[in-house]
Amino acid sequence: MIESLDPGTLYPFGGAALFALGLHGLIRRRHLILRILAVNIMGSGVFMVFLGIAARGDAPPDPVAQALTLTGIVVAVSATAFALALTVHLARLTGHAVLLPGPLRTHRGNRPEDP
Amino acid sequence: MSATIPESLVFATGALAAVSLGLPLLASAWPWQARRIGLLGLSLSILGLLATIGLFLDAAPGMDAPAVRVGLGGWEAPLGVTLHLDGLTLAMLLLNALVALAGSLYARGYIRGSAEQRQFWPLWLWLWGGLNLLVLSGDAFNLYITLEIASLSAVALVALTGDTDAVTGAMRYLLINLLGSLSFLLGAALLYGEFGVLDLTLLGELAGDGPTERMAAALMLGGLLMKAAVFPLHVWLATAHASAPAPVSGMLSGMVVAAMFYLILRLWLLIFAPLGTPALAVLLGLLGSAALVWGSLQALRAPRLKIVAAYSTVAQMGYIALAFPILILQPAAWPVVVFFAFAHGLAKAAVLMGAGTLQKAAGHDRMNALGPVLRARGRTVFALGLGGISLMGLPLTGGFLAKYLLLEAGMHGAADAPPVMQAWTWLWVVMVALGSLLATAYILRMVAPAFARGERDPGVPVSAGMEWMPLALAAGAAAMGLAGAPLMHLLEHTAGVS
Amino acid sequence: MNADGGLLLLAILASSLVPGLLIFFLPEERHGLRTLLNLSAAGIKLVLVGVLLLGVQRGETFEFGLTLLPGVDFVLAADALSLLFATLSSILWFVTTLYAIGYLEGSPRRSRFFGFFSLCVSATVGIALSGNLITFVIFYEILTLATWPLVVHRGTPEALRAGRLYLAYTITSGLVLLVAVIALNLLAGSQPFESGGYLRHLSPDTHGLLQVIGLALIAGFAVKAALIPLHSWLPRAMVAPAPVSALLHAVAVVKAGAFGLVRTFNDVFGLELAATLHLTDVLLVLAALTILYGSIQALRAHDIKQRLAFSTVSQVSYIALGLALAGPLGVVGGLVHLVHQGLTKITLFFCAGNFAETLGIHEIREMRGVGRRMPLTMAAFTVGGLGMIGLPPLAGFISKWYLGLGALEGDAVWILGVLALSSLLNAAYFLPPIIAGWMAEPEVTRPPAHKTRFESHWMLLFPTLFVAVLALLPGLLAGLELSPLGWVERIVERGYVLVPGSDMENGTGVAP
Amino acid sequence: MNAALLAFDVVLLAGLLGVAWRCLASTDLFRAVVLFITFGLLLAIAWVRLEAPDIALAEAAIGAGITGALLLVTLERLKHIMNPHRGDAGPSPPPDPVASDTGNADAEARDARDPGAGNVALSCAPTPARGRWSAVAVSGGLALLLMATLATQDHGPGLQPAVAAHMDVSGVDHGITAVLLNFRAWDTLLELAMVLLAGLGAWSLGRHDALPARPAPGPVLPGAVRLLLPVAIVTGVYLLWAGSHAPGGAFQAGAVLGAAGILMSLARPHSLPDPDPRLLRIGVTAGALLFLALGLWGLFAGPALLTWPRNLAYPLILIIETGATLSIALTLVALFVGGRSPREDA
Amino acid sequence: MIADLLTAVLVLAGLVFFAAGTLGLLRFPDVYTRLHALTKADNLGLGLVVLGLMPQADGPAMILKLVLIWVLVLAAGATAAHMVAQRTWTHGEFERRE
Repeated sequence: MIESLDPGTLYPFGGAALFALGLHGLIRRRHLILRILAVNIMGSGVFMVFLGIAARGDAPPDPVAQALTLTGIVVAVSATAFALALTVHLARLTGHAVLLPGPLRTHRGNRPEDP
Repeated sequence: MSATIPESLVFATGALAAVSLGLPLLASAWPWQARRIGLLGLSLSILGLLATIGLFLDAAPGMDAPAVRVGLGGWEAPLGVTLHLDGLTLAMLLLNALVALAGSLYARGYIRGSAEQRQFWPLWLWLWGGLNLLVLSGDAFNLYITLEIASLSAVALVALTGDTDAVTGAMRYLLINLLGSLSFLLGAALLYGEFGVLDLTLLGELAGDGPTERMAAALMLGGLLMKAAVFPLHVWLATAHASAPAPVSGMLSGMVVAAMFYLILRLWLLIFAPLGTPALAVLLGLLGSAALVWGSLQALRAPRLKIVAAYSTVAQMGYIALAFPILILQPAAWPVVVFFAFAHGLAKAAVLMGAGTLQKAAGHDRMNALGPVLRARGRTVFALGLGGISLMGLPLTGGFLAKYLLLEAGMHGAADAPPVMQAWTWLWVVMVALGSLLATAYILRMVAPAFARGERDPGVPVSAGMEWMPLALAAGAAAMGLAGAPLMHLLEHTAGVS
Repeated sequence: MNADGGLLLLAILASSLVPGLLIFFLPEERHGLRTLLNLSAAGIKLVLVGVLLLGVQRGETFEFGLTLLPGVDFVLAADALSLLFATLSSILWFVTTLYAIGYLEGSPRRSRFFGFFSLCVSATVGIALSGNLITFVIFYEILTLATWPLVVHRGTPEALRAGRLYLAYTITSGLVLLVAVIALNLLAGSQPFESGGYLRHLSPDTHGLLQVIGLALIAGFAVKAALIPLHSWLPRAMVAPAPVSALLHAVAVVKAGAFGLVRTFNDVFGLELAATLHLTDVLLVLAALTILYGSIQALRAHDIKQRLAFSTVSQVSYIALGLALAGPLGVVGGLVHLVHQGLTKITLFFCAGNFAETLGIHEIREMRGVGRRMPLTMAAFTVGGLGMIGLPPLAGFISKWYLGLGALEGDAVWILGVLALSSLLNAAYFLPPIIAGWMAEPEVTRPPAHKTRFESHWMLLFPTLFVAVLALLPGLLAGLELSPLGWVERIVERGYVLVPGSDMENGTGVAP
Repeated sequence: MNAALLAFDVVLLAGLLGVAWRCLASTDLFRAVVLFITFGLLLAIAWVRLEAPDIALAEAAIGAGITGALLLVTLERLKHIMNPHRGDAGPSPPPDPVASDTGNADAEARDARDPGAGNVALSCAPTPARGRWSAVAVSGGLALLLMATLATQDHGPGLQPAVAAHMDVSGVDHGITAVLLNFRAWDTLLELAMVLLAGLGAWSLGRHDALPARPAPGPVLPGAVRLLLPVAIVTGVYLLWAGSHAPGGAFQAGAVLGAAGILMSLARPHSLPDPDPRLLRIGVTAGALLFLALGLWGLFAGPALLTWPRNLAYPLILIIETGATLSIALTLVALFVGGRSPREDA
Repeated sequence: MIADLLTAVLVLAGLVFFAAGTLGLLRFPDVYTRLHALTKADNLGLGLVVLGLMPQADGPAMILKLVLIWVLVLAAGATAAHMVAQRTWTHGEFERRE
């Protein structure tokens, strides 16, 4: 039982748990900042799975998986930076940083007085 | 790499990738000239692409492997990243180039302010380049990055207009995209964990139908279905497409959604085909039918022209989702997905850009007050009508060929399917027929006011590009009706098609 | 010969397609150029069809093929049967263009009208020249798309509603046809039309499926052929301007449905297989019911165009009746009626249009004493009416005569009763307006017409008279080689229906 | 011995999951961000435990550092947007000895009165209880499914042998840098494009506001900055150079230099002139452009795009890494600053 | 052998100071005292840990790097503490609303 729980299996499990945790946060929380954090946590979960896979077996860790994770982290930070900029822009326009699941504004234009 | 692949094709693949990345980079470095770089670059890349197609067609019969696989950096498949050029790739590249060029010529007149142009053109070329790289890539992780590039540039373009609807739609679109990309990446990680290989073709050879493949398929295809706005996950599409600038919504509805289905098809052909169980077929069929009905009903109810077009995209994507259960029964009919993507891409881009022209002319695009402009602008209405005819799938348009192929595959599949699946397959055939009727209803709703009696007011004058591009795209969709055989001939040489 | 033969077919199609597209982009005020384009297009098409006619008579083959998809070919072919319909529609198109130019003088949006008008004719000629079922369905649905804008041309809410009903019927029928064609394609592969039917070689166990496909094809074509219960769009479509009602609803669209039935029964199933599958019996009952129903409704209609519309509903079923009799004589009767009904009905519609345009007459009872004011148009109306009833020297009589013979040959004697009854009904709804027109005193005193050289605009009058003469000719000159009857007998002789034992086989050819 | 390591792993993973859960469940945004930064640092430890020092470096520098800075500045902007004109006049705070006549003096005086009010922007409604269990079921189910799938996977070495086989030819002797800049150079090039695209996207949204970060009064920050900046730059360059034979590389160096840039823009915001927009654009794109330009040589001469000739591999990789570092640092600072500079729209 | 023993002792001592710092963070009533606990204890703790790691280092370069790390943490810690203290002094306690 002990040797089956080496990092090669434990951390991918942890990564899967983080992915699910992030997904739960993304679905449940309405505030955009928290949703962006949730996406980052999901990303970290995936990277943990990747690095867990890299550390499998007693050979030295697999550099390709680690390089992919590094690329993933940089992609994640760029996406987060843009998401934050968009959140600020949205807040400047709508006055709040929350994506209300309210009625689709697409059907707002039915009445003639709609903008 | 088998010796029979000609040197020129290998060079062409590398050149296509280099141009698809080089153009956006140049435009980002020098935004003041970005428009000129864009237009010149796009036209040159179309010429290059046509040359490559010519090369490919006369070299393909001689090649033993159906696809040209180029290991970048000189490193072969398992270690390096491989580019993948075959019939399917070339077809999608051509569609992407056509819609992008038409959108660019349209945007010349649509995006007026110089400050706005400096922001629009680099992002526009990134969207085009990102999609090109997505279509060329043959490596799971590389697909993740190209997906991210295409999605991010699409979101930035949607948010460009800066009005509240656009930015809200963009935010929702961004979150859905991030979720989709991450689930795609997790699927790739699982596959890497099992097989230690990232290249799609090698994965195809190793993959069977074990738990890892099933889970990876669920994650990767689920993420892509989310990005392709298939029915339950389509909520972001309406606001994003309706409030984006017209050339952008043309590209989104026309090309981005089609690229997602290209990717689903590519993964299906190469890796996940053995997973096609009847239960999955029924699920996809139900999803597709729901999308078809829901999208069409919403399109019938929507108050604004661009929203009708956006929901029509949701409906038409229902068609492609319907194609997959039929593919499980009739694997040889896979080109139907490409035909749909192609026909829908051209027609929908025409409709959305036409809607953009009308919105620019009338100042709004509310359907109940658009009569005068519709009556005055015959050319744009003709483009809307012609594009609509292709969406309805009526004869001598690309849509007709796609619908014909789908119906033929469905009925062929129904004929020799096991009894339980026979009922379901006949349901899909009926849904396809119903879909084209519903399409007739909402296209008629768009075009009918132009024929009603009433005063005519052409509204604000619009640029020549905005006048002629929708018509050109609609004519392209119609011309595709005659170009069925060449496209089918091109698609014969595709990897994973045994 | 084959290569440039195909080019000739394409030229015929293009001769109305290209000018149509050009007219679309003509600015509204360029009347002269538009008229020139229209008339030259019609003229060129007439000449080309004439060349084709001579070619086919000399026995040459004309063929054009293009593969749309593997297993789906777009085929144009000219054989005797297609010539029949192509000649009819090109002649009438020339005349109707003239009429339309006169009729639409001063009305708005004519570029759009003539653009779609030319597209319609190209689709009609395409239907005539199509070489296999899938090409037929393609042109069938293009015809729908091209006629819809003409139906809604006036733009009134009522026209739009009629257009919506028209689209609902025809798009659904197009879908049904497409599904049927695909099923046929899967069963027997995409084969060109072959006289005697290419399905007769199929093994008997597919007959159950063939029956379903046959019924679907009948349903699909029945919509445009206005068989009951799928006919209600035709009277509603009368809201369209007169030239549209005349050419399209009397000739092009309605005949497309009938021609579809002819192709299906003759060249896809073959009459024997159709008989064994009882498709002919279904069609027989449908046709008979439609004939009677159409005549009765015509009797009750007060508006001239409504009456003519219902009369068309019943008359087209004669063609279906001829087919359903499955005998050579019946087919001759049906096919020849295709031409006769076209010529006669277009005369009547032109007269109706003339009355409406010149004196503003729309109702039957307003026609009292119109003969005094517009003698020539009234004469044409009389020729048309009598032709419809089927008085001996006129064309209608010939078709009914052959249909009667066919009924006897196919031992469906009750059809004779139907023919007799329908002729009576025809008389009942055509004679009163004719008699009232000539004999009765005009009730309301009409304002004295401004003195023009003729009783109405010359571009309305001359086409009407020309067509009236045309309606007379097939009756009088039936014996000629090139008359419609002679041509139809050549078609039937060419082995369409070699039912053993019929006198047709030994080539005696029944003289009129 | 590995029992102790196992215990460490379990504690670390429990800590990670706990911090992540608290972060996502908190109703106060500032607390969530701080927890997220802690999560980033714990993650760095996890990567060290998985023998991935490069990734630990990157995670600490980029994941926790840069992302944390971006989050904090976004919170500040949200607070500024939500309630720009707050509250009544009250006793002004002790005079600020060094405060230059920045435009923010009055704003600072104003928001000193009710310290709590400023935080209204930083809180958000707790999650409605309605869809709670369905969401937990979905994500829990997904987690279990993933774990079950991962459990079935055997422990292959992955591509490590392939990399080891070609290390001699790659021009560098550190595995990860070889993969990043030679074997899978295309991924890295697209990744640079992705960073650039994020910058373009942020710029396209609008012009950047006056930096909300008000310079803290007193000589301590400027003094510290004067001390830290040179060290940061030297460290960045060292990391860049060390990347070829030890953990380090373009992205970590870029992050450190980016952090230095952010520090500089925080410490003395107003005296920092907006750079010339043309130069900034070229600077931001330079890394990727250089990379592609050198790659084209492989397209025309060698077998395929991005092929480095064997003997020139090391110098080429070094040039590319330098370009990438500069571009990444520039882009990260631009992302921190927010929108595009007003001079661009002139 | 001596080096390992020395490292263990010094690192353990360092940990004691870290524990004290954390305890201070949890127990002290207001911001300023907590700042003291953190910066003073942790820095000292880190110094001892760095000292402990020095025998393990394989060369003067590594030792210098360790010292550099310690100096940087000291500078950063001091600056951060000052900043937090000043902000709290001018803007009042950052109240916690749970």
